Amino acid sequence: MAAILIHAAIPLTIILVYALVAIWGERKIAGFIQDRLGPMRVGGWHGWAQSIADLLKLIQKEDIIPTNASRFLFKFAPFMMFAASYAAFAVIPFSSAYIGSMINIGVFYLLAVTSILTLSVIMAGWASNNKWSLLGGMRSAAQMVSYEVPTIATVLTVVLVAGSLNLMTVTEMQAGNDTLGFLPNWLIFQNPFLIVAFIIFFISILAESHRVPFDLPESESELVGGYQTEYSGMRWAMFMLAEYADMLLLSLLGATLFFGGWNSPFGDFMGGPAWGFFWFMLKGLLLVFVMMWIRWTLPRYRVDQLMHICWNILIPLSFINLVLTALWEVIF
Amino acid sequence: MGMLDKKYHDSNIIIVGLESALNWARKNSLWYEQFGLACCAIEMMATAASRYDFDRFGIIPRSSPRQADVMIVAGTVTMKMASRILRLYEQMSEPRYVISMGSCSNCGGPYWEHGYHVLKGVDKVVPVDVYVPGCPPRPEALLEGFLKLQEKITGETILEKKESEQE
Amino acid sequence: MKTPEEIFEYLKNEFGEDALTFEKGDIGDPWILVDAASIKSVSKFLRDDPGMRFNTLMCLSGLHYPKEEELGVVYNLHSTELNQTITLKVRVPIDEPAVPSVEAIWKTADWHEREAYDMVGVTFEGHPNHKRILLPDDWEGHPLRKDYVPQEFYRGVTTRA
Amino acid sequence: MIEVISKETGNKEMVINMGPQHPSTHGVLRLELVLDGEIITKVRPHIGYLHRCFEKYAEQMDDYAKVIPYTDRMDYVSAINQEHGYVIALERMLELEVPERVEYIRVIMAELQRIASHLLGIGAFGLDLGAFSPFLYLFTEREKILDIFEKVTGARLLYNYFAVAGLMRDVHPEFKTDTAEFVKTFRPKIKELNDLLSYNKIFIQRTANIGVLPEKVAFNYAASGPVLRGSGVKWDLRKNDPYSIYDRFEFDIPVGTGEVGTLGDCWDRYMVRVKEMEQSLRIIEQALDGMPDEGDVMAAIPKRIRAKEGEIYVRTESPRGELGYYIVSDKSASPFRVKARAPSFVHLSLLPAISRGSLIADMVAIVGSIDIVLGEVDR
Repeated sequence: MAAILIHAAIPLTIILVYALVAIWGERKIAGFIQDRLGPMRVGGWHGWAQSIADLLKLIQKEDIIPTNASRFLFKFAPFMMFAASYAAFAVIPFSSAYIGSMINIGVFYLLAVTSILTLSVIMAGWASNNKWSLLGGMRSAAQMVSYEVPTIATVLTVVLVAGSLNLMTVTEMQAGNDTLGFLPNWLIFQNPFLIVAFIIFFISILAESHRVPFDLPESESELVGGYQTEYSGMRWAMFMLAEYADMLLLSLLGATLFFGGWNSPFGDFMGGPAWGFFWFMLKGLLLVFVMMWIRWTLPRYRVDQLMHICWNILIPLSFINLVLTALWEVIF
Repeated sequence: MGMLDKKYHDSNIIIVGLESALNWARKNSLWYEQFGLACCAIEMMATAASRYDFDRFGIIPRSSPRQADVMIVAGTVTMKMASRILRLYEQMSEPRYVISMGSCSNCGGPYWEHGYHVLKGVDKVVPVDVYVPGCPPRPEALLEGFLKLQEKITGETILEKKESEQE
Repeated sequence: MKTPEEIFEYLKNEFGEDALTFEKGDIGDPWILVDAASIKSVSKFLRDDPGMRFNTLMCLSGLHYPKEEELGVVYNLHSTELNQTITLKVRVPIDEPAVPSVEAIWKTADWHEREAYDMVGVTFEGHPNHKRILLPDDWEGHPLRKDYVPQEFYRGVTTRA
Repeated sequence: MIEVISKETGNKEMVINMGPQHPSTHGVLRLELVLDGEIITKVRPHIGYLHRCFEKYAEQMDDYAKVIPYTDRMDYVSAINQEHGYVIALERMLELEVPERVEYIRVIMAELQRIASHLLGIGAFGLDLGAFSPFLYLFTEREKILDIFEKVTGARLLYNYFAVAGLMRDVHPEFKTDTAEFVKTFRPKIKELNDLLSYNKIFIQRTANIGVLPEKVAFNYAASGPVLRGSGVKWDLRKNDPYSIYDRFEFDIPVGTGEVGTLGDCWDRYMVRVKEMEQSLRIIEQALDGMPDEGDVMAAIPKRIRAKEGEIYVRTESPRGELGYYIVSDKSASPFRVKARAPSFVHLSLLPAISRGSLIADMVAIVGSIDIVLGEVDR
């Protein structure tokens, strides 16, 4: 029992600390990109306590449930959304010494569990009994279901090369530093098609985690707040938390699949479990940073263009890529 | 506020500590409702833009009233708009505050005399916490308004009723 | 390019003397006073005739003349093709303020006419959506009439200071 | 939820209200959208949420000059241009001579204001499409113009600077160098804007072929300014019906070309504004060269204006299009009637004509591209 609790507590702590830092960080990054400062006052040095103040405030806010909302679903949706991304952290290998659950179908489990996100978004949108929310929920459902396909196809490409569904095994086989003599043995350097796969993967996870240019479900200038429109206080904070957790989850998955997970880029130098955790989080956070960078730079796509990109470009490309990778593996 | 109210009425140290922490959180995370009415809205945007940068104080816009803490009534409130402002105010979740920005929403401003369709002061429909004078107020003035609101929040208590509500 | 006088002569040949009068104030632009009944046919002629080609209605305003107890509608027309300008004016008695709508001729008249109705109370016959535009539907009176007294309450909220 | 059955498709339709509080309606516009899925089958704009009784005020003031502050508050994004139109209308009606120096200062101020207004319009357009950072960059540039204005007039947004046949006060001695400095620093920024936003692939995909306004419809709706020019019509009142001293300057009229899509789409209207900023810079440079260093800033006119009976319609080119003032005077000290023909009002009325069959996201783009200011729509 105690072991289960510890296993549950570690990812939760990581998510919570990360969310507080990332929300503050995103505002600082946005500030940097936009020639301004971002939070400066709260807590002293560069407003480091900003997210804590926000969180404490959100706890105090009134919990509004619209009269005509479907009460149970409305209350349940944010928690379900968070639970979905939280549960998926179980199979992420944070370091050589720690993984929540060493199951052999890790990748499969992760993709299955994150699909619940879609459901909770529809639930939230429908239960709010608000037209903007409904539109946001519908958009989100279409978007996430569609982009699941290229994500899975690219993950499959990696699995094909790695030969395992267990993320720990996938990471372990990327140890060492002898691709072309100097590069780390990360999968992205193994095979040219995996570079293409990574690009497709990254675009898809942008869409999966609702980031610009694919943030249509909550696009402020069109749908006010999308499925979050009617939520206030803690329930809304849960959405935010789930969204940031989702971002981290998918980035960490990307780091595991393509960038060697907890492996150090310098071979044995700075290796070991503690450094492994450091490298792993660094890689994940770098991907998160790129997502934020994109968010504050690009405009937003329209809903039909989004679908066009997915079904007409990414999906065929990812499957062709899969076949080519398979051929490469057979030949070399 | 039943039991808690009686038990800890005399400034218990834990309660005071908790209270100041909560007040600190509330005053440092004032998310404003993103809606502008007239000229003042342009100055409000300027305040949020790079030079004046609202975000330094942790003030960011939210487009849904449910997630907003403070409503900036930025501009002239007309009779047609008054009921909508009331509704927006009602949609906001407690604790909520209102800043009346500019002379028009303070008292009707230049439209005070013959403005048949102008509401002479938004305080006729919603309670206002801070009035910012000016036509339109400079961004510095709006920031000052926010600092005043922060002062006001610092003095709030969760257990004792506000002076205004005691009657 | 024709001057207003020439345009008036041109129109007079077409519509006769009765419907049209050429007027001018002490200062500013002259205008052609048109009989309310024929404003629509005059407008159509002005738009389509090869010598006129008034393809844009720049402005349409409603007026109230308290002394004569009349309402007026002013049409400012411009032809971008022939670069000429003309002002038409219609005056109707205040108790029967009906003017034919020119919405079918210049689409832009749609909102302008609604505004004129809203502000001074001219009614436009044949307008597809004859409602108030700026003020709420249940507002009382037409504010730009000179004898307008604002209502004291609107839906329970006072309009006074 | 209100649902109606579409006559054409038989689908269930949903009526949805966008605004008066909505992040991208540029103020308090309310759009009633009838949706079939996300496709808009009908749009009904509802306005009047900012009706501030300008025309009543103009009649109630006991002096013609006292109306000027209220013209500022009409289109609060381009206050100078609103004042300019009104004072020109009065000067033309009363046949007043304006000193040379005043004309030059007015033109410089008006063109600076045009740039400031376009910066805001373009920025807000980008914001509607989800590009947040360009908006803030443009706002930073706009602040520099406001600095110039503040130094001259003392106000940041609503200036009350132009007077009938003159100016409220003279410009300060560094006005010329300040403005020249701004022109120099601003020119490269337009190129940066084009790199960042105008030719961004996503931006083009979102705006090209959307909200196409054909020339014929534009004339029928009396469109003007960048909206008309976006449809490829070379029409600018500064050239076609010159007022003030615009006939002395050399500048081009940028028109829509259909470069990335169809002629008259949202991108064309956007690009016309970007190119117009360059032309405004050219005018400012020429005006700075020609501006006399010394001279009166107020013509010798009686303190209180009394007009004779008559009426006039004068139009000027505001950043949003043809701004007309129809002024009727009787013998009293206040105008008998002032009607402001606001370009935004006219452009908003053509919204239903160009947005049928588009998506909600397109609706946002179209509203942004016609660049309305609600203060002017409702007056």
